[in-house]
Amino acid sequence: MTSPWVSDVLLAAAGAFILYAVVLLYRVVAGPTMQDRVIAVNVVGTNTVVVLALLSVALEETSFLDIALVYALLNFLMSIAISKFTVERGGVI
Amino acid sequence: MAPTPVEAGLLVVILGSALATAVLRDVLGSIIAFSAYSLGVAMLWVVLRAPDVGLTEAAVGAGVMTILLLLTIAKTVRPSEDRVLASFDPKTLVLVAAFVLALGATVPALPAVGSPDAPVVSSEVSQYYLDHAYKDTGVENVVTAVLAAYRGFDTLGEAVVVFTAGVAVVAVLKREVTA
Amino acid sequence: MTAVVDLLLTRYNYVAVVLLLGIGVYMIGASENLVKKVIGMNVFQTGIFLFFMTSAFVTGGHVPIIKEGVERYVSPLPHVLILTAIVVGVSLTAVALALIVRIYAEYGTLQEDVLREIQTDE
Amino acid sequence: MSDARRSPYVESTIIMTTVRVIAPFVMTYGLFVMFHGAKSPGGGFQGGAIVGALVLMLAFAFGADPTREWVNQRVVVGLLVVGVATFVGIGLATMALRGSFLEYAVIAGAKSSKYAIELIELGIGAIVSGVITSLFFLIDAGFDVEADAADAGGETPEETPGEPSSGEVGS
Repeated sequence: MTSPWVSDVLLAAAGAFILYAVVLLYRVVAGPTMQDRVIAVNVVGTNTVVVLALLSVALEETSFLDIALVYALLNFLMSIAISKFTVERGGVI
Repeated sequence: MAPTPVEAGLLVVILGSALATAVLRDVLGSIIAFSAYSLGVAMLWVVLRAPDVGLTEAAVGAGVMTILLLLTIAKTVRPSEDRVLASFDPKTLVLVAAFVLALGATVPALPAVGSPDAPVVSSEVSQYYLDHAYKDTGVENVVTAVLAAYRGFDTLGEAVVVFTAGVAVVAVLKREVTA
Repeated sequence: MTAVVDLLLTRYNYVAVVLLLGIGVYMIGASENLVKKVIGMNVFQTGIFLFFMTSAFVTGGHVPIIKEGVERYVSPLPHVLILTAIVVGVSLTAVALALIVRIYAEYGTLQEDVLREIQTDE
Repeated sequence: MSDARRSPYVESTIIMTTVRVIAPFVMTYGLFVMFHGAKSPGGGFQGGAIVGALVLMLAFAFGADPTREWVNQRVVVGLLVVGVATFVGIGLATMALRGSFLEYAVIAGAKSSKYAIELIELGIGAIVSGVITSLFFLIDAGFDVEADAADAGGETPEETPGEPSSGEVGS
Protein backbone atom coordinates (compact mmCIF):
# COMPACT_ATOMS: atom_id res chain seq x y z
CA MET A 1 0.00 0.00 0.00
CA THR A 2 1.52 3.28 -1.04
CA SER A 3 0.98 6.03 1.48
CA PRO A 4 -0.70 9.15 0.05
CA TRP A 5 2.42 11.17 0.64
CA VAL A 6 4.65 8.83 -1.34
CA SER A 7 2.04 8.61 -4.04
CA ASP A 8 1.94 12.40 -4.34
CA VAL A 9 5.70 12.59 -4.65
CA LEU A 10 5.70 9.93 -7.35
CA LEU A 11 2.93 11.70 -9.24
CA ALA A 12 4.91 14.92 -9.05
CA ALA A 13 7.93 13.11 -10.42
CA ALA A 14 5.82 11.74 -13.26
CA GLY A 15 4.60 15.26 -13.94
CA ALA A 16 8.17 16.50 -14.06
CA PHE A 17 9.11 13.82 -16.57
CA ILE A 18 6.14 14.74 -18.71
CA LEU A 19 7.24 18.37 -18.57
CA TYR A 20 10.60 17.15 -19.80
CA ALA A 21 8.84 15.45 -22.71
CA VAL A 22 7.17 18.77 -23.56
CA VAL A 23 10.59 20.42 -23.65
CA LEU A 24 11.92 17.65 -25.88
CA LEU A 25 9.17 18.40 -28.37
CA TYR A 26 11.05 21.60 -29.15
CA ARG A 27 13.97 19.50 -30.35
CA VAL A 28 11.61 17.35 -32.41
CA VAL A 29 10.26 20.39 -34.24
CA ALA A 30 13.43 22.48 -34.45
CA GLY A 31 16.17 19.85 -34.45
CA PRO A 32 18.32 20.86 -37.40
CA THR A 33 19.01 17.31 -38.54
CA MET A 34 16.92 14.16 -38.50
CA GLN A 35 19.30 12.57 -36.03
CA ASP A 36 18.45 15.23 -33.47
CA ARG A 37 14.78 14.43 -33.89
CA VAL A 38 15.34 10.69 -33.60
CA ILE A 39 17.31 11.07 -30.39
CA ALA A 40 14.68 13.41 -28.98
CA VAL A 41 11.96 10.85 -29.67
CA ASN A 42 14.09 8.11 -28.20
CA VAL A 43 14.45 10.12 -25.01
CA VAL A 44 10.69 10.65 -24.95
CA GLY A 45 10.34 6.87 -25.27
CA THR A 46 12.63 6.18 -22.35
CA ASN A 47 10.75 8.87 -20.48
CA THR A 48 7.56 6.98 -21.17
CA VAL A 49 8.91 3.84 -19.55
CA VAL A 50 9.82 5.81 -16.42
CA VAL A 51 6.51 7.65 -16.31
CA LEU A 52 4.56 4.42 -16.67
CA ALA A 53 6.53 2.80 -13.84
CA LEU A 54 6.00 5.84 -11.61
CA LEU A 55 2.28 5.92 -12.37
CA SER A 56 2.04 2.21 -11.71
CA VAL A 57 3.30 2.66 -8.15
CA ALA A 58 1.51 5.94 -7.51
CA LEU A 59 -1.88 4.69 -8.66
CA GLU A 60 -1.31 1.19 -7.29
CA GLU A 61 -2.05 -0.59 -10.53
CA THR A 62 0.60 -3.22 -11.14
CA SER A 63 -0.85 -3.95 -14.56
CA PHE A 64 0.65 -0.72 -15.88
CA LEU A 65 4.09 -2.26 -15.56
CA ASP A 66 3.21 -4.60 -18.44
CA ILE A 67 2.97 -1.62 -20.75
CA ALA A 68 6.24 -0.20 -19.47
CA LEU A 69 7.80 -3.57 -20.26
CA VAL A 70 6.52 -3.49 -23.84
CA TYR A 71 8.05 -0.06 -24.33
CA ALA A 72 11.30 -1.11 -22.72
CA LEU A 73 11.50 -4.05 -25.15
CA LEU A 74 10.24 -2.40 -28.32
CA ASN A 75 11.16 1.25 -28.01
CA PHE A 76 14.62 0.87 -29.47
CA LEU A 77 13.11 -0.62 -32.61
CA MET A 78 11.56 2.69 -33.60
CA SER A 79 14.74 4.69 -33.10
CA ILE A 80 16.91 2.18 -34.87
CA ALA A 81 14.48 1.98 -37.77
CA ILE A 82 14.62 5.72 -38.32
CA SER A 83 18.38 5.90 -37.77
CA LYS A 84 18.98 3.20 -40.34
CA PHE A 85 16.72 5.05 -42.70
CA THR A 86 18.73 8.23 -42.35
CA VAL A 87 22.03 6.41 -42.89
CA GLU A 88 21.03 4.87 -46.17
CA ARG A 89 17.75 6.26 -47.23
CA GLY A 90 15.64 3.96 -49.24
CA GLY A 91 17.90 1.04 -48.58
CA VAL A 92 16.71 0.29 -45.11
CA ILE A 93 15.26 -2.89 -43.86
CA MET B 1 -12.76 18.34 -11.56
CA ALA B 2 -9.72 20.24 -12.77
CA PRO B 3 -7.08 18.28 -14.66
CA THR B 4 -4.23 16.94 -12.58
CA PRO B 5 -0.77 18.19 -13.62
CA VAL B 6 -0.04 14.80 -15.17
CA GLU B 7 -3.16 14.91 -17.32
CA ALA B 8 -2.59 18.51 -18.33
CA GLY B 9 1.05 17.82 -19.22
CA LEU B 10 0.09 14.79 -21.28
CA LEU B 11 -2.50 16.74 -23.21
CA VAL B 12 0.15 19.36 -23.96
CA VAL B 13 2.54 16.63 -25.17
CA ILE B 14 -0.14 15.11 -27.37
CA LEU B 15 -1.37 18.35 -28.89
CA GLY B 16 2.19 19.63 -29.33
CA SER B 17 3.39 16.53 -31.12
CA ALA B 18 0.25 16.43 -33.25
CA LEU B 19 0.96 20.03 -34.28
CA ALA B 20 4.58 19.12 -34.97
CA THR B 21 3.34 16.27 -37.17
CA ALA B 22 1.23 18.73 -39.10
CA VAL B 23 3.78 21.53 -39.52
CA LEU B 24 6.94 19.57 -40.34
CA ARG B 25 7.42 19.63 -44.08
CA ASP B 26 9.61 16.60 -44.40
CA VAL B 27 7.67 13.35 -44.31
CA LEU B 28 10.36 11.63 -42.27
CA GLY B 29 10.20 14.38 -39.68
CA SER B 30 6.45 14.03 -39.65
CA ILE B 31 6.76 10.30 -38.98
CA ILE B 32 9.19 10.95 -36.12
CA ALA B 33 6.79 13.46 -34.57
CA PHE B 34 4.00 10.94 -35.02
CA SER B 35 5.88 8.37 -32.99
CA ALA B 36 6.31 10.94 -30.21
CA TYR B 37 2.57 11.48 -30.46
CA SER B 38 1.94 7.77 -30.09
CA LEU B 39 4.09 7.66 -26.94
CA GLY B 40 2.07 10.49 -25.40
CA VAL B 41 -1.19 8.82 -26.31
CA ALA B 42 -0.11 5.55 -24.68
CA MET B 43 0.67 7.41 -21.45
CA LEU B 44 -2.74 9.07 -21.60
CA TRP B 45 -4.49 5.71 -21.95
CA VAL B 46 -2.71 4.60 -18.81
CA VAL B 47 -3.83 7.72 -16.94
CA LEU B 48 -7.38 7.02 -18.13
CA ARG B 49 -7.07 3.53 -16.57
CA ALA B 50 -7.18 1.59 -19.82
CA PRO B 51 -4.16 -0.72 -19.68
CA ASP B 52 -5.50 -3.00 -22.40
CA VAL B 53 -5.72 -0.16 -24.88
CA GLY B 54 -2.37 1.19 -23.70
CA LEU B 55 -0.76 -2.18 -24.33
CA THR B 56 -2.14 -2.32 -27.86
CA GLU B 57 -1.07 1.24 -28.54
CA ALA B 58 2.39 0.45 -27.19
CA ALA B 59 2.88 -2.58 -29.39
CA VAL B 60 1.33 -0.94 -32.45
CA GLY B 61 2.75 2.55 -32.04
CA ALA B 62 6.28 1.65 -31.05
CA GLY B 63 6.79 -1.03 -33.62
CA VAL B 64 4.34 -1.65 -36.38
CA MET B 65 3.03 1.75 -37.42
CA THR B 66 6.35 3.59 -37.64
CA ILE B 67 7.92 0.80 -39.63
CA LEU B 68 5.06 0.52 -42.11
CA LEU B 69 5.23 4.27 -42.72
CA LEU B 70 9.02 4.16 -43.06
CA LEU B 71 8.79 1.28 -45.51
CA THR B 72 6.40 3.27 -47.62
CA ILE B 73 8.61 6.32 -47.84
CA ALA B 74 11.59 4.05 -48.46
CA LYS B 75 9.71 2.81 -51.53
CA THR B 76 8.84 6.31 -52.64
CA VAL B 77 10.59 9.66 -52.66
CA ARG B 78 10.68 12.33 -50.06
CA PRO B 79 10.35 16.04 -50.78
CA SER B 80 13.57 17.96 -50.71
CA GLU B 81 14.55 19.47 -47.41
CA ASP B 82 14.83 23.09 -48.40
CA ARG B 83 12.36 24.25 -45.78
CA VAL B 84 11.69 22.82 -42.35
CA LEU B 85 8.09 23.87 -41.96
CA ALA B 86 5.31 23.19 -44.39
CA SER B 87 3.71 26.05 -46.20
CA PHE B 88 0.52 27.34 -44.73
CA ASP B 89 -2.75 26.64 -46.44
CA PRO B 90 -5.14 29.45 -45.45
CA LYS B 91 -8.10 28.04 -47.33
CA THR B 92 -7.96 24.71 -45.52
CA LEU B 93 -7.33 26.54 -42.28
CA VAL B 94 -10.58 28.45 -42.62
CA LEU B 95 -12.40 25.21 -43.28
CA VAL B 96 -10.75 23.55 -40.29
CA ALA B 97 -11.58 26.53 -38.09
CA ALA B 98 -15.22 26.19 -39.04
CA PHE B 99 -15.08 22.47 -38.34
CA VAL B 100 -13.43 23.01 -34.96
CA LEU B 101 -15.94 25.68 -34.01
CA ALA B 102 -18.84 23.47 -34.98
CA LEU B 103 -17.47 20.57 -32.98
CA GLY B 104 -16.44 22.85 -30.12
CA ALA B 105 -20.01 24.06 -29.79
CA THR B 106 -20.98 20.56 -28.69
CA VAL B 107 -18.37 20.35 -25.94
CA PRO B 108 -20.36 22.21 -23.24
CA ALA B 109 -23.14 19.67 -23.67
CA LEU B 110 -20.80 16.80 -22.79
CA PRO B 111 -20.50 15.58 -19.20
CA ALA B 112 -17.49 16.71 -17.19
CA VAL B 113 -14.44 14.46 -17.42
CA GLY B 114 -14.51 11.78 -14.73
CA SER B 115 -18.00 12.64 -13.56
CA PRO B 116 -19.70 9.59 -12.04
CA ASP B 117 -23.02 10.64 -13.56
CA ALA B 118 -21.70 10.47 -17.11
CA PRO B 119 -24.03 8.37 -19.25
CA VAL B 120 -21.44 5.78 -20.27
CA VAL B 121 -20.16 5.18 -16.75
CA SER B 122 -23.56 5.05 -15.09
CA SER B 123 -25.27 3.10 -17.83
CA GLU B 124 -26.86 -0.25 -17.15
CA VAL B 125 -24.75 -1.97 -19.76
CA SER B 126 -21.40 -1.08 -18.17
CA GLN B 127 -22.68 -2.05 -14.77
CA TYR B 128 -24.03 -5.34 -16.07
CA TYR B 129 -20.68 -6.31 -17.52
CA LEU B 130 -18.85 -5.34 -14.35
CA ASP B 131 -21.28 -7.25 -12.14
CA HIS B 132 -21.65 -10.40 -14.19
CA ALA B 133 -18.40 -10.88 -16.07
CA TYR B 134 -16.63 -12.92 -13.44
CA LYS B 135 -19.65 -15.04 -12.58
CA ASP B 136 -20.52 -15.73 -16.20
CA THR B 137 -17.10 -16.39 -17.68
CA GLY B 138 -14.59 -16.87 -14.86
CA VAL B 139 -12.40 -14.16 -16.33
CA GLU B 140 -11.26 -11.31 -14.08
CA ASN B 141 -10.39 -8.94 -16.88
CA VAL B 142 -13.75 -7.55 -17.92
CA VAL B 143 -12.36 -6.20 -21.18
CA THR B 144 -11.35 -9.70 -22.23
CA ALA B 145 -14.67 -11.09 -21.09
CA VAL B 146 -16.61 -8.57 -23.16
CA LEU B 147 -14.29 -9.00 -26.11
CA ALA B 148 -14.38 -12.76 -26.32
CA ALA B 149 -17.62 -13.74 -24.65
CA TYR B 150 -20.37 -11.10 -24.64
CA ARG B 151 -19.31 -9.60 -27.93
CA GLY B 152 -17.56 -12.60 -29.37
CA PHE B 153 -19.45 -12.36 -32.62
CA ASP B 154 -18.30 -8.76 -33.07
CA THR B 155 -14.76 -9.85 -32.48
CA LEU B 156 -15.07 -12.52 -35.13
CA GLY B 157 -16.26 -9.88 -37.56
CA GLU B 158 -13.38 -7.69 -36.53
CA ALA B 159 -10.88 -10.49 -37.15
CA VAL B 160 -12.47 -10.83 -40.58
CA VAL B 161 -11.85 -7.12 -41.19
CA VAL B 162 -8.19 -7.52 -40.30
CA PHE B 163 -7.94 -10.54 -42.56
CA THR B 164 -9.67 -8.63 -45.37
CA ALA B 165 -7.09 -5.89 -45.03
CA GLY B 166 -4.38 -8.46 -45.66
CA VAL B 167 -6.24 -9.69 -48.74
CA ALA B 168 -6.74 -6.11 -49.94
CA VAL B 169 -3.02 -5.40 -49.70
CA VAL B 170 -2.32 -8.55 -51.71
CA ALA B 171 -4.83 -7.39 -54.31
CA VAL B 172 -3.32 -3.93 -54.53
CA LEU B 173 0.33 -4.94 -54.69
CA LYS B 174 -0.09 -8.08 -56.72
CA ARG B 175 1.64 -8.42 -60.07
CA GLU B 176 -1.10 -8.50 -62.62
CA VAL B 177 -1.25 -11.07 -65.33
CA THR B 178 -1.91 -9.05 -68.43
CA ALA B 179 -1.83 -11.86 -70.95
CA MET C 1 -14.41 34.13 -20.75
CA THR C 2 -15.19 32.30 -17.55
CA ALA C 3 -17.19 29.86 -19.62
CA VAL C 4 -14.09 28.98 -21.63
CA VAL C 5 -11.98 28.58 -18.50
CA ASP C 6 -14.67 26.41 -16.99
CA LEU C 7 -14.73 24.33 -20.15
CA LEU C 8 -10.97 23.88 -20.02
CA LEU C 9 -11.11 22.94 -16.36
CA THR C 10 -13.89 20.40 -16.57
CA ARG C 11 -13.98 19.13 -20.14
CA TYR C 12 -10.32 19.41 -21.01
CA ASN C 13 -10.16 16.04 -22.73
CA TYR C 14 -13.06 16.86 -25.00
CA VAL C 15 -11.42 20.14 -25.93
CA ALA C 16 -8.30 18.15 -26.82
CA VAL C 17 -10.46 15.81 -28.90
CA VAL C 18 -11.83 18.73 -30.90
CA LEU C 19 -8.35 20.15 -31.46
CA LEU C 20 -6.96 16.76 -32.50
CA LEU C 21 -9.80 16.28 -34.96
CA GLY C 22 -9.02 19.75 -36.32
CA ILE C 23 -5.34 18.94 -36.73
CA GLY C 24 -6.23 15.67 -38.42
CA VAL C 25 -8.58 17.35 -40.87
CA TYR C 26 -6.00 20.05 -41.58
CA MET C 27 -3.37 17.42 -42.35
CA ILE C 28 -5.71 15.52 -44.63
CA GLY C 29 -6.69 18.69 -46.43
CA ALA C 30 -3.53 20.72 -46.61
CA SER C 31 -0.69 18.20 -46.97
CA GLU C 32 0.64 17.81 -50.47
CA ASN C 33 2.17 14.44 -49.78
CA LEU C 34 -0.10 11.41 -49.62
CA VAL C 35 1.85 9.77 -46.78
CA LYS C 36 1.26 12.83 -44.65
CA LYS C 37 -2.43 12.58 -45.39
CA VAL C 38 -2.39 9.04 -44.03
CA ILE C 39 -0.63 10.25 -40.87
CA GLY C 40 -3.31 12.92 -40.58
CA MET C 41 -5.94 10.22 -40.82
CA ASN C 42 -4.27 8.45 -37.92
CA VAL C 43 -4.26 11.62 -35.83
CA PHE C 44 -7.95 12.05 -36.55
CA GLN C 45 -8.57 8.45 -35.54
CA THR C 46 -6.75 8.90 -32.25
CA GLY C 47 -8.87 11.95 -31.51
CA ILE C 48 -11.95 9.78 -31.76
CA PHE C 49 -10.32 7.13 -29.58
CA LEU C 50 -9.66 9.81 -26.97
CA PHE C 51 -13.32 10.77 -27.05
CA PHE C 52 -14.39 7.22 -26.31
CA MET C 53 -11.81 6.62 -23.62
CA THR C 54 -12.69 9.86 -21.87
CA SER C 55 -16.34 8.92 -21.86
CA ALA C 56 -15.37 5.70 -20.06
CA PHE C 57 -13.27 7.40 -17.42
CA VAL C 58 -14.53 8.10 -13.92
CA THR C 59 -12.53 9.86 -11.24
CA GLY C 60 -11.25 7.38 -8.70
CA GLY C 61 -12.24 4.48 -10.91
CA HIS C 62 -10.01 1.43 -11.11
CA VAL C 63 -8.80 -0.64 -14.01
CA PRO C 64 -11.63 -2.94 -15.13
CA ILE C 65 -10.05 -6.06 -13.71
CA ILE C 66 -12.25 -7.50 -11.01
CA LYS C 67 -10.57 -7.41 -7.62
CA GLU C 68 -11.79 -7.88 -4.08
CA GLY C 69 -12.56 -4.68 -2.22
CA VAL C 70 -12.67 -2.38 -5.23
CA GLU C 71 -15.92 -0.50 -5.55
CA ARG C 72 -15.65 1.65 -8.61
CA TYR C 73 -14.31 0.67 -12.02
CA VAL C 74 -14.07 2.59 -15.23
CA SER C 75 -16.46 1.40 -17.92
CA PRO C 76 -15.00 -1.53 -19.88
CA LEU C 77 -17.18 -1.26 -22.96
CA PRO C 78 -15.44 1.67 -24.73
CA HIS C 79 -12.11 -0.04 -24.02
CA VAL C 80 -13.24 -3.06 -26.00
CA LEU C 81 -14.47 -0.95 -28.88
CA ILE C 82 -11.26 1.04 -29.09
CA LEU C 83 -9.08 -2.02 -28.67
CA THR C 84 -10.54 -3.49 -31.83
CA ALA C 85 -10.57 -0.08 -33.50
CA ILE C 86 -6.82 0.33 -33.04
CA VAL C 87 -6.10 -2.97 -34.78
CA VAL C 88 -8.56 -2.15 -37.54
CA GLY C 89 -6.87 1.25 -37.82
CA VAL C 90 -3.51 -0.39 -38.41
CA SER C 91 -4.99 -2.60 -41.11
CA LEU C 92 -6.64 0.43 -42.69
CA THR C 93 -3.35 2.32 -42.66
CA ALA C 94 -1.60 -0.63 -44.23
CA VAL C 95 -4.12 -0.75 -47.07
CA ALA C 96 -3.74 2.98 -47.60
CA LEU C 97 0.05 2.66 -47.66
CA ALA C 98 -0.16 -0.21 -50.12
CA LEU C 99 -2.28 1.99 -52.37
CA ILE C 100 0.34 4.72 -52.04
CA VAL C 101 3.13 2.35 -53.04
CA ARG C 102 1.06 1.32 -56.04
CA ILE C 103 0.30 4.93 -56.99
CA TYR C 104 3.98 5.75 -56.83
CA ALA C 105 4.82 2.77 -59.01
CA GLU C 106 2.27 3.89 -61.60
CA TYR C 107 2.75 7.65 -61.62
CA GLY C 108 6.15 8.23 -60.06
CA THR C 109 4.99 10.89 -57.64
CA LEU C 110 3.11 11.32 -54.41
CA GLN C 111 2.44 15.04 -54.69
CA GLU C 112 -1.26 15.62 -54.89
CA ASP C 113 -1.13 18.48 -57.40
CA VAL C 114 1.14 16.59 -59.79
CA LEU C 115 -1.13 13.56 -59.59
CA ARG C 116 -4.12 15.71 -60.38
CA GLU C 117 -2.35 17.14 -63.42
CA ILE C 118 -1.48 13.67 -64.66
CA GLN C 119 -5.07 12.58 -64.28
CA THR C 120 -6.45 15.52 -66.25
CA ASP C 121 -3.91 14.85 -68.98
CA GLU C 122 -5.05 11.31 -69.45
CA MET D 1 22.02 13.45 -45.03
CA SER D 2 23.63 14.51 -48.26
CA ASP D 3 24.10 11.99 -50.98
CA ALA D 4 27.85 12.52 -51.09
CA ARG D 5 28.27 11.05 -47.64
CA ARG D 6 26.28 7.96 -48.40
CA SER D 7 28.21 4.77 -48.00
CA PRO D 8 27.03 1.24 -48.66
CA TYR D 9 25.17 0.03 -45.60
CA VAL D 10 26.61 -2.96 -43.80
CA GLU D 11 24.70 -4.93 -41.21
CA SER D 12 25.37 -3.48 -37.82
CA THR D 13 26.84 -5.89 -35.29
CA ILE D 14 25.31 -3.95 -32.44
CA ILE D 15 21.80 -4.19 -33.79
CA MET D 16 22.18 -7.86 -34.68
CA THR D 17 23.52 -8.77 -31.26
CA THR D 18 20.89 -6.73 -29.43
CA VAL D 19 18.08 -8.28 -31.41
CA ARG D 20 19.52 -11.74 -30.95
CA VAL D 21 19.50 -11.23 -27.19
CA ILE D 22 16.12 -9.52 -26.97
CA ALA D 23 14.10 -11.55 -29.48
CA PRO D 24 13.45 -14.61 -27.27
CA PHE D 25 12.27 -12.37 -24.46
CA VAL D 26 9.93 -10.43 -26.71
CA MET D 27 8.50 -13.70 -28.05
CA THR D 28 8.00 -15.03 -24.54
CA TYR D 29 6.41 -11.79 -23.47
CA GLY D 30 4.10 -11.76 -26.47
CA LEU D 31 2.94 -15.27 -25.68
CA PHE D 32 2.57 -14.31 -22.01
CA VAL D 33 0.34 -11.41 -22.96
CA MET D 34 -1.75 -13.68 -25.18
CA PHE D 35 -2.16 -16.34 -22.49
CA HIS D 36 -2.77 -13.90 -19.67
CA GLY D 37 -5.70 -12.03 -21.10
CA ALA D 38 -7.91 -13.36 -18.32
CA LYS D 39 -6.19 -12.00 -15.26
CA SER D 40 -4.11 -9.05 -16.38
CA PRO D 41 -4.40 -6.68 -19.30
CA GLY D 42 -3.60 -8.47 -22.47
CA GLY D 43 -5.15 -10.76 -24.97
CA GLY D 44 -4.98 -11.72 -28.57
CA PHE D 45 -4.71 -8.30 -30.14
CA GLN D 46 -1.96 -7.05 -27.88
CA GLY D 47 0.02 -10.28 -27.90
CA GLY D 48 -0.39 -10.61 -31.65
CA ALA D 49 0.87 -7.08 -32.19
CA ILE D 50 3.92 -7.77 -29.99
CA VAL D 51 4.76 -10.97 -31.85
CA GLY D 52 4.26 -9.15 -35.14
CA ALA D 53 6.65 -6.43 -33.97
CA LEU D 54 9.15 -9.17 -33.15
CA VAL D 55 9.20 -10.31 -36.76
CA LEU D 56 9.69 -6.70 -37.85
CA MET D 57 12.58 -6.44 -35.41
CA LEU D 58 14.21 -9.53 -36.88
CA ALA D 59 13.72 -8.17 -40.37
CA PHE D 60 15.47 -5.03 -39.24
CA ALA D 61 18.53 -6.68 -37.84
CA PHE D 62 19.09 -9.35 -40.47
CA GLY D 63 17.53 -7.79 -43.54
CA ALA D 64 14.06 -8.40 -44.90
CA ASP D 65 14.93 -11.05 -47.43
CA PRO D 66 16.67 -13.53 -45.11
CA THR D 67 13.83 -13.07 -42.65
CA ARG D 68 11.30 -13.69 -45.39
CA GLU D 69 13.01 -16.92 -46.24
CA TRP D 70 13.25 -17.84 -42.59
CA VAL D 71 9.63 -17.01 -41.75
CA ASN D 72 8.11 -19.17 -44.40
CA GLN D 73 5.09 -17.74 -46.21
CA ARG D 74 3.30 -21.00 -45.59
CA VAL D 75 3.82 -20.60 -41.85
CA VAL D 76 2.21 -17.16 -41.94
CA VAL D 77 -0.77 -18.35 -43.96
CA GLY D 78 -0.95 -21.39 -41.69
CA LEU D 79 -1.12 -19.09 -38.66
CA LEU D 80 -4.03 -17.20 -40.21
CA VAL D 81 -5.89 -20.41 -41.02
CA VAL D 82 -5.30 -21.87 -37.57
CA GLY D 83 -6.48 -18.64 -35.94
CA VAL D 84 -9.71 -18.43 -37.89
CA ALA D 85 -10.29 -22.17 -37.52
CA THR D 86 -9.89 -21.96 -33.74
CA PHE D 87 -12.32 -19.10 -33.48
CA VAL D 88 -14.98 -20.51 -35.76
CA GLY D 89 -14.36 -24.04 -34.50
CA ILE D 90 -15.12 -23.13 -30.91
CA GLY D 91 -18.17 -21.17 -32.02
CA LEU D 92 -19.49 -24.11 -34.01
CA ALA D 93 -18.60 -26.58 -31.25
CA THR D 94 -20.80 -24.71 -28.81
CA MET D 95 -23.55 -24.83 -31.41
CA ALA D 96 -23.05 -28.56 -31.79
CA LEU D 97 -23.50 -28.83 -28.02
CA ARG D 98 -26.90 -27.15 -28.44
CA GLY D 99 -25.85 -23.75 -27.26
CA SER D 100 -25.75 -20.68 -29.39
CA PHE D 101 -22.68 -19.44 -31.23
CA LEU D 102 -19.82 -18.90 -28.74
CA GLU D 103 -21.95 -19.79 -25.74
CA TYR D 104 -19.12 -21.22 -23.69
CA ALA D 105 -21.23 -22.29 -20.73
CA VAL D 106 -22.40 -25.40 -22.57
CA ILE D 107 -18.89 -26.84 -22.63
CA ALA D 108 -18.57 -29.29 -19.77
CA GLY D 109 -15.91 -28.93 -17.11
CA ALA D 110 -14.91 -26.49 -14.44
CA LYS D 111 -13.86 -23.08 -15.71
CA SER D 112 -14.59 -24.26 -19.23
CA SER D 113 -15.56 -20.83 -20.43
CA LYS D 114 -12.33 -19.33 -19.13
CA TYR D 115 -10.25 -21.83 -21.07
CA ALA D 116 -12.41 -21.42 -24.16
CA ILE D 117 -11.90 -17.65 -23.98
CA GLU D 118 -8.15 -18.06 -23.65
CA LEU D 119 -8.12 -20.42 -26.62
CA ILE D 120 -10.03 -17.84 -28.64
CA GLU D 121 -7.56 -15.16 -27.58
CA LEU D 122 -4.78 -17.38 -28.90
CA GLY D 123 -6.66 -17.67 -32.16
CA ILE D 124 -6.99 -13.90 -32.39
CA GLY D 125 -3.30 -13.58 -31.58
CA ALA D 126 -2.44 -15.92 -34.44
CA ILE D 127 -4.59 -13.92 -36.85
CA VAL D 128 -3.21 -10.55 -35.81
CA SER D 129 0.43 -11.59 -35.78
CA GLY D 130 0.02 -13.33 -39.12
CA VAL D 131 -1.64 -10.33 -40.72
CA ILE D 132 0.93 -7.87 -39.38
CA THR D 133 3.79 -10.04 -40.59
CA SER D 134 2.32 -10.46 -44.03
CA LEU D 135 1.43 -6.76 -44.33
CA PHE D 136 5.05 -5.96 -43.58
CA PHE D 137 6.44 -8.38 -46.14
CA LEU D 138 3.92 -7.32 -48.78
CA ILE D 139 4.63 -3.61 -48.46
CA ASP D 140 8.33 -4.34 -48.29
CA ALA D 141 8.19 -6.29 -51.55
CA GLY D 142 6.50 -3.26 -53.05
CA PHE D 143 5.25 -3.03 -56.55
CA ASP D 144 7.74 -3.05 -59.35
CA VAL D 145 6.51 -1.84 -62.70
CA GLU D 146 9.46 -3.21 -64.67
CA ALA D 147 9.21 -6.62 -63.08
CA ASP D 148 5.51 -6.47 -63.77
CA ALA D 149 6.13 -5.81 -67.45
CA ALA D 150 8.69 -8.60 -67.60
CA ASP D 151 6.30 -11.00 -65.95
CA ALA D 152 3.46 -10.12 -68.25
CA GLY D 153 2.45 -13.04 -70.38
CA GLY D 154 4.42 -15.40 -68.23
CA GLU D 155 3.02 -18.06 -66.00
CA THR D 156 0.66 -17.12 -63.21
CA PRO D 157 2.91 -15.62 -60.60
CA GLU D 158 3.05 -17.29 -57.24
CA GLU D 159 1.40 -15.08 -54.65
CA THR D 160 4.44 -14.85 -52.46
CA PRO D 161 6.04 -11.47 -52.13
CA GLY D 162 9.30 -13.28 -52.42
CA GLU D 163 10.94 -11.37 -55.22
CA PRO D 164 13.54 -8.97 -53.97
CA SER D 165 12.68 -5.48 -54.99
CA SER D 166 15.17 -2.87 -55.98
CA GLY D 167 16.97 -1.04 -53.27
CA GLU D 168 17.24 -3.87 -50.78
CA VAL D 169 19.93 -4.19 -48.18
CA GLY D 170 23.01 -6.11 -49.00
CA SER D 171 24.15 -4.13 -51.95
